[in-house]
Amino acid sequence: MAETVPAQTLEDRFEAVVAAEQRIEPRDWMPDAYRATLIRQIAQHAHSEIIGMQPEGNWLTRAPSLRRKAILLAKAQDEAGHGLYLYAAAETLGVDRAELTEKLISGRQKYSSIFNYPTLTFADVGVIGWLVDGAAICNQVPLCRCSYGPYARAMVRICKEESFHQRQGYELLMTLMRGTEAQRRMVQDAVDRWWWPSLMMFGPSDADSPNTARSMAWRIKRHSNDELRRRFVDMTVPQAEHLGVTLPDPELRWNEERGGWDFGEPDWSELTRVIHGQGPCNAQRVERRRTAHEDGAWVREAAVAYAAKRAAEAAG
Amino acid sequence: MAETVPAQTLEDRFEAVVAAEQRIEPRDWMPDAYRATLIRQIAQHAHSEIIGMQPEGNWLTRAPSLRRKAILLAKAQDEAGHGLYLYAAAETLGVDRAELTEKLISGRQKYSSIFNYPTLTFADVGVIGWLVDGAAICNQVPLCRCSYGPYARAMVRICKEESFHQRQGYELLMTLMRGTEAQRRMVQDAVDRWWWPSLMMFGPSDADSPNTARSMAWRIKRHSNDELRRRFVDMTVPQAEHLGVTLPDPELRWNEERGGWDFGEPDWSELTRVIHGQGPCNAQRVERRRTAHEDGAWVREAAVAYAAKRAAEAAG
Amino acid sequence: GADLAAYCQMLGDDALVLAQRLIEWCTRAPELEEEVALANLGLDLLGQARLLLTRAGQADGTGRTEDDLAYWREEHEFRNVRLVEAPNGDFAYSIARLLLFATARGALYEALSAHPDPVLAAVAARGVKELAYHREYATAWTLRLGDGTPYSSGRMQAGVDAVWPLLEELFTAHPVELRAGVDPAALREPVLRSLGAVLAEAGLTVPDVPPLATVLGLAGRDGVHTEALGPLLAEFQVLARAHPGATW
Amino acid sequence: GADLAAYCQMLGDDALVLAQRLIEWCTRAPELEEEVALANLGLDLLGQARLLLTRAGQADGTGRTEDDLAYWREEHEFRNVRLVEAPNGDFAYSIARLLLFATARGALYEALSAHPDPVLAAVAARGVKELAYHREYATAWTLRLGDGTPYSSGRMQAGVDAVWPLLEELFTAHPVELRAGVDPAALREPVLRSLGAVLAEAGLTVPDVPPLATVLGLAGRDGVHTEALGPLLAEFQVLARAHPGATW
Repeated sequence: MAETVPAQTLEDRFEAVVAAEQRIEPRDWMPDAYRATLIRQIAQHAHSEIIGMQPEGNWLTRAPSLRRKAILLAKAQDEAGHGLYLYAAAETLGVDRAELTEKLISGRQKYSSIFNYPTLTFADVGVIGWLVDGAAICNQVPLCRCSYGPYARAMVRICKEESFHQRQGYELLMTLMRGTEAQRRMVQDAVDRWWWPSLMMFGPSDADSPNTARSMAWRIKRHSNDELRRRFVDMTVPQAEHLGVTLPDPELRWNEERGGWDFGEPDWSELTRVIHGQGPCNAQRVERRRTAHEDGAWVREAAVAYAAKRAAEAAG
Repeated sequence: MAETVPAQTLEDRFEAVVAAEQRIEPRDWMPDAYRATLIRQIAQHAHSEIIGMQPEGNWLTRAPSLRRKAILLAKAQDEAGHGLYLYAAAETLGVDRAELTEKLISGRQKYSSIFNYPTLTFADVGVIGWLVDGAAICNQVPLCRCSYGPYARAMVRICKEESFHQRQGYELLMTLMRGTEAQRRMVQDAVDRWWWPSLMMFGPSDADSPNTARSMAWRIKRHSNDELRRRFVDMTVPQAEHLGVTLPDPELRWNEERGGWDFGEPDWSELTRVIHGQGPCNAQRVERRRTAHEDGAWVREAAVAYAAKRAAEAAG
Repeated sequence: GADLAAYCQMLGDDALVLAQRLIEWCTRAPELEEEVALANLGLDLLGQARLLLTRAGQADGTGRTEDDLAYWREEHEFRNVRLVEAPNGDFAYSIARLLLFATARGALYEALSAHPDPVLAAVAARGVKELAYHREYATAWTLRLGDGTPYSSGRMQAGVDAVWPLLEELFTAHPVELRAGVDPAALREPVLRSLGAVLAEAGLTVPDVPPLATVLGLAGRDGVHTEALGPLLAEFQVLARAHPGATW
Repeated sequence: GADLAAYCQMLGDDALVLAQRLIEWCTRAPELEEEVALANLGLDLLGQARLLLTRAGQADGTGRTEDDLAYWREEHEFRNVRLVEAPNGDFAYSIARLLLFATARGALYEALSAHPDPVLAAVAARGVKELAYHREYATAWTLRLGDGTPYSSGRMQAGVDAVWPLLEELFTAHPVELRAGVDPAALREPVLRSLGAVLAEAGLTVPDVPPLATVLGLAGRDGVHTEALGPLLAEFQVLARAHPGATW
């Protein structure tokens, strides 16, 4: 325990592991900034899974068939599970879940802004699966090779389930598009509302994303925001065509030269407003989570007290 | 203030006033038992108005037309108003409303057991107006001549509004009976469920009602339970015929000799169960009232504090 | 025709949805006097909604009745502002919402009582008096709670803070409103002044918060609501819809 | 045919309605682990409901699907016991309800796994394992809350007291059940014994309260419910009913 290794050596070792595409593990030395960046990112990711249960959860009690109800409930359950893996990954960095939850419900830590939009019809459930989970997958697949081991391993499992959710969302939309006129209108309306917020999930354009370079050097991030956004658009446009919906972007056109789709600029001022808490659902989302947490305090306290009694008995 | 009048004289005076069909007023001397009986009866009556808002209130948010919604809301409002008059009448006897409310929400004072049945369809709203308000009116009209002045005066106003409610209930049922097959079925089903409980609103049969004689001597009560029940049945049977519904009593038949309707015996054991708190809705009704009261405590405290500040300002 | 109808629908939906929220207080109010008063406000708003929706159904030439419009439209066809559909919250939140709504709607009705459409003008003229009472009621409770106990003051401030971002939508002109000859933006200043005075007297702070964001520029007047309206309508419409064509 | 269908509907409705109540906990549970667990129980019950309602639609010859039965019946056509429709209350109430239901339903499924109808027998056989887990989960929380803090113990006892009057309906034989070859009264003793043991270990008292009264002898199995079922179904069915004939 009294082992002292010069900081320079430790840092070299860290850099070497990262450069060799090997994994940093919890007991390894790591730079404070690396740790802090990871904690913030993993916590936000975990919060997003938990808050992300709400928009779709809004339709759980009203799902229009028992099959869809079961699918949606299983998805909500997966999201709670993802939250658990991710909080566990964050805990390996020396924070604890209770502390992170406090930061979420007091508004000191963010979650993905996409969840501050309301889900207004059941088609939103499908579009969230298709576009929002689709965008999340673009963001997350590279994280499976993240330099921090516990995060990378959590992401492997999460990505597998996310792509299952994405396919289910797309399948729901296909079903609705084959359905009644009202159902098709519902899908187009949902696409119109969710398209731009989905594009904004990749974060500001590279010019406005000062931390990207460092995260990329640390092999936390692998691709720039704009690169991921382009990849998402290229993947999604043919799916939209197959579905028979119009993406609400008049500037969307094939760029022969680049071999990809050009697209318009999102309304970044709106993103800024939503990030700063003025989105249509920010207050509601945090409030729901806070209420659940506060209402459950006595239950958690009871569990702790019970465990302490059993431990005392076992010891005594 | 040091005036002392022999108890015998006071009692004689009281008896004379009552016998002359004049009114006892709050500042008049009255026997303790008379006061206690009145407090209990008026409080139960007030509680019944307040708890009675719940069964119909159950349909307020779901009323099937805006006109019916307005009628139902106005009725709920009237009932809250009746509760207020009655608590005020009880307060003239030296109790206060907060104390009576405590007794209600702790289950130490009763309310009319009829409200412990659930309202399962919108036809129940009509049947409650017709049968339950109808039975209440039979019980209450004689109370307009009750020997205790404040109670008698409150009843005059209440009876006027109650008979308005009864006509509205009957009108709703007429509309439903002229409606679809489903609506007519709904009415018959509601009549089947509410008929016997309505008959039980008059209390046990005279043989099992030991306090009736004293209440009658005091001119609080004017008619025995069985007499009022017969009057109600005689009034209601032709209304049921006009409506086109069947009253669920195979023993119901015209008694030529008596010039009235004979009818079967209610299931008194059920009434006993419901009175003793095991009715389908007892717990739910009291719980709702308790929750409203407890949730509102901070509001009432604020109002008191505010009034005290204003009073202090005015004084200072 | 169409603009007047659409405008009456907006105002009618505001009144209808807020009436439904007030109705939810029934048997849950903090005091019996409040049961009476809240039902009274609900009845006023319900009455306004019935007249306005009836007018809408006449003016658009469809001949739809108040019930056709109330019970048979879908969520995205409702044109109320998001303020009125928010769940009741606690008594302080409900009072804060009422204060904002009554102040703004009273001022609007005042202006509308000179509207060229005689029916709308008449509804507004009657509504002015009703809303004045609503405003008085909400003001009285804002003072009691704001200047009552420290606890009630905290809750009242929280209620005002929570509802405030929804105020702006009442001042945001929708093209239909402008074509119907009303610019709600003109209400902003007098309404804010009046609200500011009440809050000051209650010892409360006027929140310094931006308006609730829209969804790509769309909000209640465009039929883009919050997640609260769907469940409200599910309950509101369930029985009528279970019996299509029935008379009640 | 008809009796089997009616019986499957009873059991299917129990599972369906309780699944809906568990779903209401989603995003509201006291801990993330409980989010996962409660969703899991809900999924099990939903799965049972789907199989049982499908079987009911086959057995009665109408060919109705699980969704026809779940979304297009009226309240009085639902045959679930009143226990499952009661609002969730607090976590203690929900746990108490779950303990009672899982214990009784597990015992019933055990008996039914030898039922002559192979479909019902198969559902029951699978259900035995699922319900054993539900019972384990509810037992673990009953112990934690009952023997946790003084406060949690009080709430757990209140939950048990409140739910207990609804237990008897699970043991009250409906003619359909008897004709389907099952007498639930036979479950009373073993179930009460098992519940008694759990409550004793949790330091809780077995309530000495009579069963919730029926309405003129009728209760859930007869389609006579509490006031809680109507609003539950309004929400449950609203979307499906807004689009008759649509596929989702």
